[in-house]
Amino acid sequence: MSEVDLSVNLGGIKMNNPVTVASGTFGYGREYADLVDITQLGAVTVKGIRLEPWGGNDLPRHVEVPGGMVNAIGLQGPGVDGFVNEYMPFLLEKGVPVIVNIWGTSLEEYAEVAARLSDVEGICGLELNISCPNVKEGGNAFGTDPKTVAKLVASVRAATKLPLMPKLAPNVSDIKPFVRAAQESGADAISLINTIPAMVIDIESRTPVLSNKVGGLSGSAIHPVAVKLVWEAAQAATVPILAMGGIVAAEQAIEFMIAGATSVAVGTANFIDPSTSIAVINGIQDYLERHEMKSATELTGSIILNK
Amino acid sequence: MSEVDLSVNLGGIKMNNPVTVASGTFGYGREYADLVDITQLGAVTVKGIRLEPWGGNDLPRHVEVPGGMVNAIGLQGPGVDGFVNEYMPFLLEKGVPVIVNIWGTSLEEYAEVAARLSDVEGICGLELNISCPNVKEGGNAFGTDPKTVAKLVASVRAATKLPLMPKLAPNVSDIKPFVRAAQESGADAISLINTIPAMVIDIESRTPVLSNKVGGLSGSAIHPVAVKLVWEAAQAATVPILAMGGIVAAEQAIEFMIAGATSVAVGTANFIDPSTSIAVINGIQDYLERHEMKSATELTGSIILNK
Amino acid sequence: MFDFLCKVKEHPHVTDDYMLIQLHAGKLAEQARPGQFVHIRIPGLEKTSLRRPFSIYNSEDGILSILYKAVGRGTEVMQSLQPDSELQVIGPLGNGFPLDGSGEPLLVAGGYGVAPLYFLATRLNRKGVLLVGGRTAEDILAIDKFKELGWRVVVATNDGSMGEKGFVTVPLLRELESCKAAGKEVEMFSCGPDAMLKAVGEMAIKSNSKAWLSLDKHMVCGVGACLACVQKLHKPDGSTWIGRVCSDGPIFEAGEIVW
Amino acid sequence: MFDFLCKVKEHPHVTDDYMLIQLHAGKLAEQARPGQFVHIRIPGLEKTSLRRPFSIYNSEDGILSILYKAVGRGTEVMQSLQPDSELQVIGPLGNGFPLDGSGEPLLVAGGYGVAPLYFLATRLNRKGVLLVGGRTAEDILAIDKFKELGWRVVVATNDGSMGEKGFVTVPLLRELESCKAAGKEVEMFSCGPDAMLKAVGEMAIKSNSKAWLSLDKHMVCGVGACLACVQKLHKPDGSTWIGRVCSDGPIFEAGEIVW
Ligand SMILES: Cc1cc2nc3c(=O)[nH]c(=O)nc-3n(C[C@H](O)[C@H](O)[C@H](O)COP(=O)(O)OP(=O)(O)OC[C@H]3O[C@@H](n4cnc5c(N)ncnc54)[C@H](O)[C@@H]3O)c2cc1C
Ligand SMILES: Cc1cc2nc3c(=O)[nH]c(=O)nc-3n(C[C@H](O)[C@H](O)[C@H](O)COP(=O)(O)OP(=O)(O)OC[C@H]3O[C@@H](n4cnc5c(N)ncnc54)[C@H](O)[C@@H]3O)c2cc1C
Ligand SMILES: Cc1cc2nc3c(=O)[nH]c(=O)nc-3n(C[C@H](O)[C@H](O)[C@H](O)COP(=O)(O)O)c2cc1C
Ligand SMILES: Cc1cc2nc3c(=O)[nH]c(=O)nc-3n(C[C@H](O)[C@H](O)[C@H](O)COP(=O)(O)O)c2cc1C
Ligand code: FES
Ligand code: FES
Repeated sequence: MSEVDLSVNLGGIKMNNPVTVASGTFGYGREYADLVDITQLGAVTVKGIRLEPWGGNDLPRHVEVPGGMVNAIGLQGPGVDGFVNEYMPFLLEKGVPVIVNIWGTSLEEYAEVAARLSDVEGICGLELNISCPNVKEGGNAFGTDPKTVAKLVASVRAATKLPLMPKLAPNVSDIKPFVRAAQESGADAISLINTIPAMVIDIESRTPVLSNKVGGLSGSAIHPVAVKLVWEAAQAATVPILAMGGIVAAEQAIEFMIAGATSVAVGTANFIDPSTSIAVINGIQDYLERHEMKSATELTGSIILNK
Repeated sequence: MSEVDLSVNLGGIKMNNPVTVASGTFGYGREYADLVDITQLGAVTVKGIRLEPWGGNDLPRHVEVPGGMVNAIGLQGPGVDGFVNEYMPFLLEKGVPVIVNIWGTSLEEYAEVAARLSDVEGICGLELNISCPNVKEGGNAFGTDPKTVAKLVASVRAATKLPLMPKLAPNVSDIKPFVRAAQESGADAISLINTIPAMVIDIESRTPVLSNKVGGLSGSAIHPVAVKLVWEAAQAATVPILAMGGIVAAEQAIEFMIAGATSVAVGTANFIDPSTSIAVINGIQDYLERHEMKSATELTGSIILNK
Repeated sequence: MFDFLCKVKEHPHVTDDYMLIQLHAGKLAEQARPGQFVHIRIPGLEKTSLRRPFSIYNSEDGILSILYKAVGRGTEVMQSLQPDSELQVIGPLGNGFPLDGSGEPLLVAGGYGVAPLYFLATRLNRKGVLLVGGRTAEDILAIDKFKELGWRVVVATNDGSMGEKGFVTVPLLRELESCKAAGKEVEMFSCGPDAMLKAVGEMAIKSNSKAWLSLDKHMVCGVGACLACVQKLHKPDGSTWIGRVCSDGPIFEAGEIVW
Repeated sequence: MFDFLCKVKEHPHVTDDYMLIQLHAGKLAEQARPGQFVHIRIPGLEKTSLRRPFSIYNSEDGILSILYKAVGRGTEVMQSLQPDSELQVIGPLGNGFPLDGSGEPLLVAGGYGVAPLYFLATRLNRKGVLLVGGRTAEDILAIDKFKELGWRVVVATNDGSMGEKGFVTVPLLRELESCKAAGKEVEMFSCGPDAMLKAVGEMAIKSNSKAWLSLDKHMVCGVGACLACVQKLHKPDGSTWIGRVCSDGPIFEAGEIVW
């Protein structure tokens, strides 16, 4: 057996290894359970949920683009009760830590969702989605002003003792004020990046391809942008970072960790090759062994800046 | 001969067709003149220049990534005099309209560069680079606050009668205030997008690949992000828009025009296939003929939003 | 459900536009049921490209066949796959057609929609009629294979280049009426363009028959995780819900679908 | 300078790691001068991939040859190019070696650095010595071809598997000293890793000889437009400037380079 310690503590979320899946790209864990041994994951992060069931956007909800895809699912979901009743029992039985991605259209809704999930067995942390480009109210609207982020995090903080992790928007000129606002208001960790607002127009019909007109870009295309934001966030962060954006293999995950991430999430790559997350875990372990590092935490922030 | 009128007026810059090249990807026109008939271009946009010669960043200055590249050239250039003396005579002889991309480290420098270029024969417009992620002073620092943009544009406006076109940064949460600030301060057109701040880390050495640590992402990867920003900018703009970001064929140029652009610029694609800009001109013409449009201007903003 | 590395066995042209790809698919092939589909990562596309969904056209002795049409980037690249090349296939996916119904089976196909219906015909416990439509004779596929199974085949093409001229719904209506006249119950199974499915569904509802429709939505994950492929559906209680075509479908009963 | 669609003529292995690709390159080949390079779009890489630069190894009768080593993604894909496949090639690019010098020519090569030097040897108006170094015997290429041209060849390998053991600068120093002893002027031409070029340059300056060094920088445009490949250089007046390796070089005189 390997001597390397892969476990990490993501602001109170204890993970056996640094790798989770990105919200919205892995359903509620069950959908991929035939193809992926989800008990091997550091955690399962589920699709964003709000208080009540939500229908999401009309179709088309996605379009393929070079190096990735643009989606505007619009946060369709079963609501808190639907999630807890339909999906948590399976996850609980599997015994894998569950991170729930939550959203709302008001501070109160965020807080109430958090409160309602607080005592649910098996949930080990909440990711606050304040950066979804695909809903009119809520989502990105909360994520583009540090003051709003501070208020939102504080009010959710008051509602739950669960580890709290706001997910920041990438379309800002400086990420640091958002990191500070979040952690000063009680965030236990920071998650980034969400998809980058994007649009595709069909030139024959001259209409937007997505029914929502705009959507969010994910996949390889956004990876170098994500690395830059994670690196900058790490310079302001006193809490751990969960990094995502274009991970397709261990290399990108390791890059994020070197830049300062404690944990990483595999997103769009799940759709293309469901075994990616497991390959990333193994790849991190190989890297640590090859570089004679004793633990995953040694990798975090190990970037060398000569000048 | 075709009946289609390809000519456009980009805020006073008269172009025989909507297609120019993106600053920094086509040198000063001369470098590609053996491979591209530059007299066919709507305009040649040259590499960013400041008042005095400038050395740029150390190597490595670029790195290839999926769907594009990340560069941190750092605006190396010959300064105003060097440009006017070494490069303008060739361009003047060719008779192609020249757009000069300018920058500085202070409001005063921008204004002085503009003033010095005002009476140079052959220059038909100035693109104000307020969005370069690759220089410490100047560049992006001017482009991420609408108030600064307003001040800068106003002071350059006072210094020149040439058509003035600020080039906006893509890493903002809302592009519209920047568009308004620019046009209310006297901009004749708006140019977007510049590269998106990005970073690549070599995981073996754990050091940033670029000597400047961070750089700007360009190429196919950023195209859907650029379309979204151009579409939103068009909703706020009363002046014409020059759009760029990931054009590799006529399709992406047409998409930009449908979203609201009057003109388009081919950037990174020049490196891969220097004939791209000419192919884009021909492709736009074909499209207009096929769709029985009489002029390129008909395409601009022709997006159909059903809902 | 497996994520299986399949080797191409053979890959012949069927007509100019259509090809048949046969894959060594082991357990995946063995578990496949009619109406299910597979999700294929096409080698030759960029590594970041999404998978493409294809109905299962046949499954015999561990060999899984797909009948497909080159319509875009992915299927064009797919055409040049040589025997022995390998590709990643997830499947079998989706719910599949019910095999335990009763009544005269009427299969209604448009274009490559014939693919899952052929697999169905090989596995149904009774024989019936295939009604197949297409733009031209080029789009009418596999009818000899249905005849070999002992099925009756009725063809309609838009340009009249094969069978009768017009939409396949015209002979379908005729079949329905003649069954009705004969007092025969029918069960319809259909796959093809939305407009056709909708018409088939309406005829089923009107004639008080069951119709199983296979929907074709653009997909991302294929397993129910991403919510890219949803369809609004009626619940028995009259309320509606949003189902996933990939995992709750692709087969729905006509009455379920909110068009 | 042309942007030319070239057909592969032949594409044999030279050693395990090295391959020779011969291209039908028409005018491009005719205009090529020793030390110049071409910029190749590698089919099989994503369409968004940058071009790769390669020195011209030979040019005869419209056939342009490149001697290359598979070191990464692009060159690995390139290895599988079959005869008759087509690729876009921009060239000839760069300044090339001066052919009109005097003195005993000493060519100093490391690894694939031998490529432009062979083309040079075929076009120089005088013969001399090739000094070639590499990690192992595997990296020592084309020496028979130099011998055929009547050149003397001296080999050094790091592991001693061919020629003498050690760096190629050791026999180079010996050659320099013997020329000096014989009162012979020398002119050096070198292509290889930076460390080697730097050492050659220093020896040239010390011995008061000319040395033409071919620099290898990562490139984007290859034509002087993007400023990705710059090198700080001395001007004759002692001040410095920033040259582009692709269009002001890739050949610089040793004294010009600010290391
Ligand atoms: C359940 C199901 C079963 C199918 N069975 C068959 C079959 O047996 N034979 C066959 O020829 N085709 C079948 N299709 C359609 C097939 O998936 C598309 O033709 C194929 O994805 C086109 O890919 P492309 O890259 O060539 O086209 P492009 O248009 O370049 O593809 C772009 C994107 O759109 C998607 N897409 C394009 N057309 C369709 C479509 N009609 N349906 C779903 N997604 C689409 C692609 O998957 C891809 O993500 C089926 C589709 C579904 C959903
Ligand atoms: C003027 C010049 C002449 C050259 N001549 C030859 C030759 O005759 N034979 C030969 O085998 N090689 C030659 N090279 C090196 C050759 O360009 C690289 O080996 C090749 O680009 C590697 O591409 P890759 O995709 O396999 O490697 P990767 O490492 O995957 O390439 C990634 C990127 O780095 C660049 N790159 C990687 N290594 C080098 C390098 N050593 N020099 C420049 N760019 C590099 C690539 O062009 C690409 O943009 C020359 C380079 C230059 C600048
Ligand atoms: C189809 C899809 C659905 C998504 N749904 C959510 C969501 O519900 N909540 C959320 O915070 N992020 C959501 N995301 C964003 C991802 O969690 C992730 O931040 C983003 O895709 C970047 O990672 P990637 O490039 O690896 O995909 C979604 C992304 C995709 C592609
Ligand atoms: C190598 C390189 C150099 C660039 N230099 C400049 C510059 O000097 N001034 C400027 O405003 N933009 C510069 N840009 C940005 C481009 O003009 C353009 O905005 C960007 O690359 C997006 O277009 P593309 O995706 O088509 O390349 C540069 C881009 C690249 C790739
Ligand atoms: S394709 Fe992902 S839910 Fe159906
Ligand atoms: S590679 Fe562009 S200037 Fe040299």
